[in-house]
Amino acid sequence: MNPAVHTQADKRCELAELVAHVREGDCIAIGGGLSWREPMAALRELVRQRIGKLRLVGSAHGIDVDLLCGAGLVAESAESYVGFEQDFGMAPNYRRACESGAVEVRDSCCYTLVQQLRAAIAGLPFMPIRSVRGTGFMALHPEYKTMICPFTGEELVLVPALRPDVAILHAQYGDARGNLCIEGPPVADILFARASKKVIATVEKLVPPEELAEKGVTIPYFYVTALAEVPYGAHPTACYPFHAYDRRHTAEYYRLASEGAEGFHDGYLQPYAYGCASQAEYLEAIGGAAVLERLACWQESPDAWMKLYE
Amino acid sequence: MNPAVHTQADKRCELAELVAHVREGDCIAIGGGLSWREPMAALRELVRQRIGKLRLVGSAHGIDVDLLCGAGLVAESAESYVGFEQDFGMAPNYRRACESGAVEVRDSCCYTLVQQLRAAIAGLPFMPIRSVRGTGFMALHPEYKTMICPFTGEELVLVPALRPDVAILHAQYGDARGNLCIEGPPVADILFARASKKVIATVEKLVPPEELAEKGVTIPYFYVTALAEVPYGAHPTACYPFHAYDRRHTAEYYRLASEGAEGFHDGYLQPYAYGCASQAEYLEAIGGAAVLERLACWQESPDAWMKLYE
Amino acid sequence: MNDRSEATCTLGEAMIYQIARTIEDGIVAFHGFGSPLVQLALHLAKRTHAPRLVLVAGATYGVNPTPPFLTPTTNDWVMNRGAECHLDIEELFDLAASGRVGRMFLSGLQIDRFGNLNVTCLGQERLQLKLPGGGGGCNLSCDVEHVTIWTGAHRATVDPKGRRRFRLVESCDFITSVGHRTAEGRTRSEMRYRGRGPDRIVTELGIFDFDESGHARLAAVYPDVDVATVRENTGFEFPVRDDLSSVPLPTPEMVEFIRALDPLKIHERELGLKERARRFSLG
Amino acid sequence: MNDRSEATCTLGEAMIYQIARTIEDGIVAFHGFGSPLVQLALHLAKRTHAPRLVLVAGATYGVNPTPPFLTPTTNDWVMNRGAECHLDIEELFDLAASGRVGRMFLSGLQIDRFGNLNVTCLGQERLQLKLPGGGGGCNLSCDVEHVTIWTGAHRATVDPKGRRRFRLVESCDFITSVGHRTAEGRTRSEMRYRGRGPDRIVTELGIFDFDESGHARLAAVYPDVDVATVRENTGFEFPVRDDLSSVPLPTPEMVEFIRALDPLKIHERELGLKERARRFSLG
Repeated sequence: MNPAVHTQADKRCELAELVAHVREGDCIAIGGGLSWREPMAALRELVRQRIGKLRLVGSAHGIDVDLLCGAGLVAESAESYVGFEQDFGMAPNYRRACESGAVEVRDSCCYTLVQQLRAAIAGLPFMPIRSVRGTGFMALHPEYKTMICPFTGEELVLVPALRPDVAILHAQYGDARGNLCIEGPPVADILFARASKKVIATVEKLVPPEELAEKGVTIPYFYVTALAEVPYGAHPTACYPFHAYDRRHTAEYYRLASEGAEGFHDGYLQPYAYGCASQAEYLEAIGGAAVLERLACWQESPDAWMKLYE
Repeated sequence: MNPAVHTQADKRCELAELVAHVREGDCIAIGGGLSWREPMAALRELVRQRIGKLRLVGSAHGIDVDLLCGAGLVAESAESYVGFEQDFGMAPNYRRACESGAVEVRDSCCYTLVQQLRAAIAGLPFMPIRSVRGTGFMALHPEYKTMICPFTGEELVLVPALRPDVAILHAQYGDARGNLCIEGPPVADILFARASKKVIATVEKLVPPEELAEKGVTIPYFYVTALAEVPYGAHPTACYPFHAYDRRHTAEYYRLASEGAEGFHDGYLQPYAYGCASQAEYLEAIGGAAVLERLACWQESPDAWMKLYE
Repeated sequence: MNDRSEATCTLGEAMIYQIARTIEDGIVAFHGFGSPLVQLALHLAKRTHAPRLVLVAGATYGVNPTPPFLTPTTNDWVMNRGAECHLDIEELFDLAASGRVGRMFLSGLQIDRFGNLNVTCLGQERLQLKLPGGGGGCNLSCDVEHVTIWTGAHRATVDPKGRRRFRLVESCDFITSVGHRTAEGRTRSEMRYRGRGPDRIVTELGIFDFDESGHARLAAVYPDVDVATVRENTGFEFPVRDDLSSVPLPTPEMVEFIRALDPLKIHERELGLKERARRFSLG
Repeated sequence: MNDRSEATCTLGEAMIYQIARTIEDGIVAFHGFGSPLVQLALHLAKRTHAPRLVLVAGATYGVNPTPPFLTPTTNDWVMNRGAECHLDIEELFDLAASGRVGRMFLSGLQIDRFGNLNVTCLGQERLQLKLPGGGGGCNLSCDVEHVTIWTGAHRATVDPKGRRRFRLVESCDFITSVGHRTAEGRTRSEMRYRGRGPDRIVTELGIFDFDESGHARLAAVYPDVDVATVRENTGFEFPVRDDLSSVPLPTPEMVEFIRALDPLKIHERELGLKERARRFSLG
């Protein structure tokens, strides 16, 4: 009934074990946003383990949700945005899955999501919100209710608490106890961590507790179920300061995804997900050290950084 | 109607000017907590300017609220705690003012306060809360309403949005634009800053914007109305890392406050508030450099630190 | 750089200036993801007439950043370099919900006469085309004080079946964000939204404001566009201001600023090839 | 230190051990301000039987701090030294409201048979004595899974007018935090509180648990206290457990730990001079 707190002394595990915390049909909150700090290695492991019928909730996402849709693991999407912005445009696998009916479209909005997560975090059945009324989202979400405010007489929307089964995050640093340090925009990761029943995380680097405390704890350990050290676990999305966004790989992803389900399966899923037993094999498959060095060069100069987007 | 954002380029001013933002009868949220980072210099300036009929809201406080009560500036108190813990016990001026009827007792609770501030921050008329029912606070606060949850059928309390007129804070660092950096427990300062119509702050040290950004912004500038550099502005409460809690001065305060209204006026308010035209004069009155050096020695060793509490 | 480039601006640069002109000084303004024209407009406004603007960058929620160049994805450390501070995602939306965000910028694959927008899906009965979705646009369109609507694809296209496809449509298949009237015809004041709704639609053909009834009204056109062209590319009838004007053009200094901030010309990705070729003389 | 001090513990040390014994391993536990006996009990529990305890320090909201010594005020950097991380004030209360805080510790100037507490004010008709207030106790008494009630002043005093003043009273003048029955007699399950309420009252005379009806029941007494003494110092009738026991005493190592952490003997300020003199042999 009451959400657990996670206090085991050592939460480190292998990626396969980590991702096994996800069950078929779970409601999943994916951390990061757009091309930033997506837990891609964990999602590729989901693909390998073929854990499906997932119900996704989140704000602005891209290749992460598109990959899961392309692998046929998604039953429902309540994201607020899934696409590649001006970079490449619409998300090919996501579109196909929605338009074919494979994925039930339950689009949401950022603040609605925030309020639903806040309700879960505060142990409340719902949170009020003044917006949403008058939009198509009311019909899309029959679970929303309305009330007349006893203080002002205005109509308010009541959005139910949203407690994801599992939050899947990628952070720069973590310690064995599960404390996580996120540098740069946390996006909705902190809300996801506080609201979800389980939190599993990959980290670029495991560090001693003292070092983590020094860097600053973004997500306290007792929210975190398990974590695995997976360098470049966000690739091809960015995980600064370690590496920038791999636009070249994403372009190839997009080209293959645009070729249709089969082309994507044979051209992308096979070589980069099913065909890679480990993250090490994946890193070889994407080009190995040469590529990783290129993505690390962003700090050298604005020009060097800019070249990564050409 | 809509709360303002504060964007003037230079918000620095003198203490007297800063405190003049407070109007008689205002609802005031005082930052810090207990013996930590209370904006005492600003409160002494309130005493000098005799701005009264104040309605106080807050969580756990002590000498700050007791001082204002002793100066006869408080009409109503909705704090959750006012006292000196095991250190000295009950707050003498606060007790007298409440028991004489001069101060209307509207005690609140920490989470109730948090939810009311959150409602103001999110522009909502109220926030739901599951607790409070069954306690004496329901009768003390007829403004609370109850509802039956349309999702669970349980009874919930609805606490109205609380938007203080002025939040009075003391931070370690600030810049001319009004960005504030608080090191150590922020207590409710961040909530107060986001919920209040005006935010006025004293800071130990004004630093260049780049330096403040480097330290980290706790409260973004656009919430802040004005600020003044007032070293030791929290004395006799602590403002680490600059100085520890001045228990000796607080003991003297307590002794004089316990002597009754007159004793407190002649023995404390006169020499330390009315009698000091400036913070510099106050610092002389409390013992000058010798005392300030003693309070700075906490970093030398645990023993040196411990001596401050003997 | 040659004289011509100094003496002219591109359509994109002119559009950026039109959007920048809708931004007041001293307010909090926020842009979403995937909107390079708006990102550049915000930086241009802050650099020129709105120095006190609180510029909140979409996705990173960095406040007053000074990015070295524009990237094609918004949640990138490039875009929040030099930020004075950062907000949490919930803080930005709280600011809007409490009436403290002065302006937001929204676009749509469908835009109706009242400023309702659709970026969710096409197809009435059944889903024909799933669009990326509206992010926080739904919430912000209700809460934010003013909204600038923009699109670089006003010009109608012809689909394979020879049908004209309008961006400015008779009605939206789905209402992602609200304008001045809901699908049921209810006004914003009836709905008691906190914000006042859209006050401009900036397109590559012209600029609309909204009349008292909340209906889009043509207020200005680009030097190379006439009212007839706007009419034939718009899916609904619209009134025209008596004082219809030609859009003002940016100064050479503004154009320099834009080109320096967007060396990769990311903003042109919002425009068709034909539109990118349009130039206006600053002489 | 001399043999005697090694072979005995003080009442305060014995009380700290009783409170520590109510703390489960692997839970989140929180103490408020002004409760040195509880602060020491939490550190003792974490150091002994509850290594996985998530210890949240009141006022600083530091998690698992390792303070060099106890201070008389809780919101002091001394008290959050070595903290693994810090919570915001709202985060701690959210954890409680969402059912994730396993235990909280509450006291009162009035404690009734159902564990209702008053720290707000004395006087029914008119205010006679304003107490400091309950901090977050009101909210936490409803939300937290279990509550340990404690007081170091169970022993009744005689006021100037010769009236006995009880700490454990027939009824509270004001209900600051709730026990097992409200003033109207409603049970916790009727009220649908998230938490299960108090399960212990630890005093300087003995320890109460609560029977099925939610009524305080004497479960143990200190070696130098008998049931009659507890009765004459308690303002309400109470049942006594058949297996009434003598409170267990801490080990010398535990006593050492407590003395090392509280060299200023801050915890004795919760006890009257007479109580401070009580000693129990650990032989």
